[in-house]
Amino acid sequence: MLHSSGERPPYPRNLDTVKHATETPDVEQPWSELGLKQDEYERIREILGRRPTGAELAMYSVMWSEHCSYKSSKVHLKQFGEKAPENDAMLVGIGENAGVVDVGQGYAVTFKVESHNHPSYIEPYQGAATGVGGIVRDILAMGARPVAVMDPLRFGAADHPDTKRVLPGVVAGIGGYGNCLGLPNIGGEVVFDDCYQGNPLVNALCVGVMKHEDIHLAKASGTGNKVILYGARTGGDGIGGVSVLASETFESTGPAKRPAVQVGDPFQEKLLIECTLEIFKENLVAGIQDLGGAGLSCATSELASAGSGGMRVELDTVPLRDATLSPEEILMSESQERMCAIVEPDKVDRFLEICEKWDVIATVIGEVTEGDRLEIFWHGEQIVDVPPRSVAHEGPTYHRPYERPSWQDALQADDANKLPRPASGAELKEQVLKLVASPNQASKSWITDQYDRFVQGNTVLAQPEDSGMIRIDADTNLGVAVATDGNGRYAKLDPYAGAQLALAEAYRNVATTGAKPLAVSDCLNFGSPEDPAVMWQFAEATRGLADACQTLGTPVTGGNVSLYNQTGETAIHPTPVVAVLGVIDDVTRRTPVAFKEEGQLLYLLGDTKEEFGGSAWSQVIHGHLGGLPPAVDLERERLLAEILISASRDGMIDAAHDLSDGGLIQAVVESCLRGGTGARLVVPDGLDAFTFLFSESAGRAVVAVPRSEELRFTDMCGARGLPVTRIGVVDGAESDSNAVVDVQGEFVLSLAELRTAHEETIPALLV
Amino acid sequence: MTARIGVVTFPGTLDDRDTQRAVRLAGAEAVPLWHRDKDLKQVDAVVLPGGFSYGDYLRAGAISRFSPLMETVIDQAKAGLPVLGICNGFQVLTESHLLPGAMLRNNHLHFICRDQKLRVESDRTAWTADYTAGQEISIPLKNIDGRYVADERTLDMLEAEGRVAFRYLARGEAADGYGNPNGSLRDIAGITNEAGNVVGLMPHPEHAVEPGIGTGRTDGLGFFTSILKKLVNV
Amino acid sequence: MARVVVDVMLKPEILDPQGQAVQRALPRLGFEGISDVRQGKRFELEVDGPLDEAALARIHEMAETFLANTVIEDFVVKVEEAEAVKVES
Amino acid sequence: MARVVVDVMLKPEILDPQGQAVQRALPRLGFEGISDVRQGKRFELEVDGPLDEAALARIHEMAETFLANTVIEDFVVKVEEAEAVKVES
Ligand SMILES: Nc1ncnc2c1ncn2[C@@H]1O[C@H](COP(=O)(O)OP(=O)(O)O)[C@@H](O)[C@H]1O
Ligand SMILES: [Mg+2]
Repeated sequence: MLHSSGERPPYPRNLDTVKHATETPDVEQPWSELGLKQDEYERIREILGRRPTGAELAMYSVMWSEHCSYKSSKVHLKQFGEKAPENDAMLVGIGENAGVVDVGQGYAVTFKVESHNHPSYIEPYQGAATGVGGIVRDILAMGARPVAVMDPLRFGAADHPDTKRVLPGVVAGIGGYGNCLGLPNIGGEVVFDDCYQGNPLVNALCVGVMKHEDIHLAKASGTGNKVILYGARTGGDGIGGVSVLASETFESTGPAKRPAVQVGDPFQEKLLIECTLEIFKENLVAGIQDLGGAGLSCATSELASAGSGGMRVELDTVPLRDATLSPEEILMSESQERMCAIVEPDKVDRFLEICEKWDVIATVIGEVTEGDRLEIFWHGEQIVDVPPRSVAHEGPTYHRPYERPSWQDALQADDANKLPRPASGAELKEQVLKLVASPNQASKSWITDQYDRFVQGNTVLAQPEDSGMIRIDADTNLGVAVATDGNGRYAKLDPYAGAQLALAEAYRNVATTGAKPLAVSDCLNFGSPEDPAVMWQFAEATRGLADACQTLGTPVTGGNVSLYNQTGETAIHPTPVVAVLGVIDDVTRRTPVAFKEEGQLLYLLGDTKEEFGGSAWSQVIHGHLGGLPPAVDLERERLLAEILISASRDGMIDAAHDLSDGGLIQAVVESCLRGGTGARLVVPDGLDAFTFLFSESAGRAVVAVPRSEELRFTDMCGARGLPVTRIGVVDGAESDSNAVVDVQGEFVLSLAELRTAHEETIPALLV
Repeated sequence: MTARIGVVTFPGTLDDRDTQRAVRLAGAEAVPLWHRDKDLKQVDAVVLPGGFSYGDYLRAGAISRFSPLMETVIDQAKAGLPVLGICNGFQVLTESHLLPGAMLRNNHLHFICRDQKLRVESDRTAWTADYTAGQEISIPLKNIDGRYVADERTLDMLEAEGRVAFRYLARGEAADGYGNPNGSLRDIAGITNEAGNVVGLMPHPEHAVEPGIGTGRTDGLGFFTSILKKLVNV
Repeated sequence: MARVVVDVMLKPEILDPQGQAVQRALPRLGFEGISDVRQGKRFELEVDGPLDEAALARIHEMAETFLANTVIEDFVVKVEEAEAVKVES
Repeated sequence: MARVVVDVMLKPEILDPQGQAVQRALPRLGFEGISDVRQGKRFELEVDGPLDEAALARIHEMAETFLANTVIEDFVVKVEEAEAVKVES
C-alpha cells in the first residue's frame, strides 16, 4: 500500500523520466492501486500519446479522484450554474476557490463550506483541525481576510461509546485550530443520529472580507512570472490521502493500511494569513492558489490550466521536511499550511522579504512559460510533461445510473401523523421536557464554549443565535450574517424537499436576525455514488436545491461534495448542508433570540399544519422516521423574510426565533432561557395544543413585540398577507425566581426545570 | 498631546488589532510594536495582547518572552513603564518573571469562552484607577492555559501586599459567568507587581469596549481610560 | 509499587509543530548546534501490585489503545529503574 | 550526532489535571491497578558535534531557562543510550 507509513511506493525507485516512459511503453503501472479505473488509465495514455511517468500517474490519480474531479457529481452540480438566479451581487461564481459576493460600500465577502469527514473519523482532532485549516486557506486565496468560521457537525448516537471518542476530539480540533488562528466561531450545528455512526460529518465554513479591488484568482499568467511556494515544508503527510480517503469505504481499510494523517500547525497558518494579507496589500501577486487536497499536483495544474501560458517547475527546489521523499510523493503530499503564488519577477524580492518578516519559508520553484504544457523537472530531468487542463479541468465525467429506491414508497407511507399523541396536559408536559433534553434539541454550549466567539472584536451575534453576525465596517456598522442548516431526516423522506427545507431554514435563520439573504454555499454529504439509490438522492437533492435557489434569488456560489459516507451497504441519510449569507446595513438593528422584556407580546408568524414527518417529536418520543417532511413554500419563506427584515430595520420587534426542529415549544423555551424570562402561551383558535407546540411546519417564526409597536407590526403583516397570530406574552424573570413557561390550560414548567433539562444532557453524555 | 500606548505583535498574537481599537476608543494613540524590534518608539505604556504567540508551543508565552522587544520591555517595566498583559500577554509576563507564578492548563482541560464575572480587587494600579476596589465587572474570558498557580508563600505575599488585582466571582452557577472557570488558585484572575505599573490578567478587557459588539458590555474600557488619565495627568 | 513510564512520540514522518517551534527558537536564545527537536509526552504510572509479565502486557495494551494514537504516534514502555546517565534534576 | 532527552514533569505539589483525567479514565477502559498517573513532556534533541561536558552543561542550562519553567516544573537531562528495560515500541 502506497500510503502505509514507512513503505515505499510500489513503482521503481529509479527515476521514471518522460524519456524513460517513452522508451518503456510496456512497464506495468499501479494505476489500480492509485484508484484509477482501467478506462481512465487508457485515457491518460491517449492524452499523452505514451504511458505516463510515475509522477504523471500520481498527478492524474489524485486529480481524477472523486474528491478533486467531482466526476460523479458534476453532471448534477451544473444546475447550480444553469438555474442561477440573476443576482447583481455575484462577483465571482462557482469554479474558483470560493464565490465572492458584493455586500455594498465597496466590500466583498467570500464564504464556503467544506467537508473533512473521513479524516475526522480516523483521527478526530487532526482531521477536524486540518478541515478548518483547509477552508481558511481557500478563503485567504481569494484575497480576503478570514473573519469567522462555523462548523456543521454530525455524529452517531449521542450515547454510543465511539461518539465519546470522536466528538470531543473533533470539537477540540476545531477549537484548537480556529482559536489559535484568531477566527471567531459564530455558529454551526451538532446533530446526533445512528446513521452517522462510523461516518461522522465534519463540515467547516469560513467567511472572509475584502475590498472589491482585492479579489484574487487562481491563475498563472504572464510568461516569465515566478512560481513561489511558501509556508510549511513539504513532508509525507496524507500521501495518497486524497484518492484513498475520499474514494474508498472504510470497510476495506483495516488498521494495517491506515493512511497517513495530516497534522495541522495553526501557528504556521496564522503566519501564512498575515504574511499573505501583507503581500496582497502591496499588490505583489498575479495569481494565487492554496494547497489542499492533492497538494502541489493540484496547485500547479490548476494555476497553469486557468492561466494563459504553461508552467515549468523544478521540483527538487521544494523545501522538504523529509529528505527521502520521492518526486511522486512530493507531488501528492498534502502537507498543510502551504500556498502557491505567481509573482512578477521584479516583485519577487519584496515578496520574499515579507515572507522573511513573518518567518515563513518561501521558495521560487518555477516560472510561467510560453506554450501550454506543465513541465516538471527533478534535478534537471523531466518527469512531467502534460497539458494542465487534462489534469485539472478535463477529468472524467460519470453519468452514474440512479433510481428511486424501492423502499422510498414504504417509508413515505409510514405516516408520522398517525403516531399516538399525548392525551393530556400532563403527558404534553412530559414530552416537552423530553424534547428539550434530547441530545439534538439540548443546549450545545458544552461544545460551543470551547470556541472563541469574541476574537477580532466584531462579533455581533454568535451561537446560540439563529445566525452568526459579524460587523465588517466599524464606521458604518455594515455587517454580514451566516447560518448553516441541514436536516438528514427530512432529506431521507424526500431528498428534493429535504434540500429545499435546508435552504429555507438557513435563509429564514439569516432573515430572523435582520439580515437580507444574498447567496448560498453548500456541502453535499452522501453515501456511495455507485449505489443507484444514493445517486438518486443526490440527483434529487441537487435539483431541489438549484430550483429553490432560483426561486429565492440566492445563487450557489460554491461548495463541496462528500461521497462514500457509508459503512458497508448502509449509507448515511442524504445530508445536504446549506449555508446562507446575508447582509445587514446596520448591525445595531440586529434581532436577537432572547426574550428579555416582560410584558412584550408574542406573535407566531406563518401557518401551522399537522406536519410531523421527520420531526424531532417523532424521533424523540417514538424513535420513528417516516411519512413526508413539512411542505415547502418558498414564496412564503420570502415573504416571512421580508417582514422580519422590515420589522428589525424599523424597530418593531425586540426578539425573534425561527421555528424548525422541535417546533414552537422548542423555540419559545430557547428564547426564554436565553433571556432569563418566562412566557405565558395560549393555544390559538383552530389548533390543538399538540400541533401548536410540536408541528414543524416551515415558513414560521415567533417574535416578541413591544406593546407600543403592536399595531404597526400586525398592520404590516396584514397588509402584506402574512398570517400573524398572537400566542402569548413574556412574563416573569428568572432573577426573581418566578419565570415559568405556562401553556394555559395544559401545563406549567418552571424555567429552572427547563434549564436543567436543556443544559445538562450534553455534559452528562460526554464528560 | 495624548498618550502613546504601544501594542505588541508577536508571531501568533491575535488581539493586537482589537487592542489598538480599544486604545483609540479610550482616546489614546495606539502604536504598533513589532517583536523583532528593540525600540519602543517612545511609547508611554505597553500592552501585550492576547493570542497564541508561537502557537503556545512549549508553554504559553515561553518563546515570546525571549524576543528582542521583550528584553527592552522587561528593563523598562522594572524602571516603571506601565505594562498590561492580557491573556497570552499575562503568560508572557509570568514567563518573564515580571509577575510571579505561572499559568497552567485549565483544570477541566478544555478551552473555555464565556462572559466572565470578576471583582476588581485593587484600584491602585496604573490600569485600574478608573474602577473602585470591590467593583464587579463582566468581560470575556477565552483560554485553555488560564489556571494561575504559585506556591503558598507567593500567594500569601500577593494577598498581604494587595497585589491580587482581579478575582473570579464565586457566586452563583458557573454557567452564567460566575465561578472560578479554570481552577486558578485563590480565584486569582489577575495580579500586579509591587509598584502597580505591571498588571496581568487572563480575561479580555479589550473585547468589552463597544455596546452591541461581543458581550455588548463596555466594562473593559476602564483599563484604557485608567492608563490614559494617569499618563495625561503626569 | 512500581513506576512504569510510557513515552509517546509523534512518528518520525509526522509533522511536529511544537518541536519545530522549540528548535527554531534555540539559536535566538544563543543555543547553537541542535539540529532537531521532537516534543512528545511522558506518562509516569504508579502500578499497584507486582510488575510481572501480565501487568506489563496490560500496560502495553493500555499504551497502544489509549495513551498513544498509533495512527500518528509511537510509544515505548519502560520500567523505571536506576536512571541512565542522569545529569541532574 | 547524539541524542539527548529532556524530561519535564510538573512538580509533585502542582495539580496535574491531564494525568488525573487519564487515571480516571483507566478503570472505565478496563485497566485497574494504576494508582497515579502524571503527564509531562519529553524532548528529544539531536545534538551536532561531541557530547562533552561543555555541551551537556549548555543543554542543562537550556532546559532550566527554556524547556522547563522551574516555577512549576522539574526536569531531567539524559543522554540516550541503549534503552532501559524497553518493552516494545
Ligand atoms: N458545532 C457548532 N459550532 C458552533 N455553533 C453551533 C454548533 N452547533 C450548534 N451551534 C449553534 O447553536 C445554535 C442552535 O443550533 P440549532 O438548533 O441547530 O440552530 P437552528 O435550529 O436555529 O438552525 C445556533 O446558533 C448554532 O449556530
Ligand atoms: Mg434557528
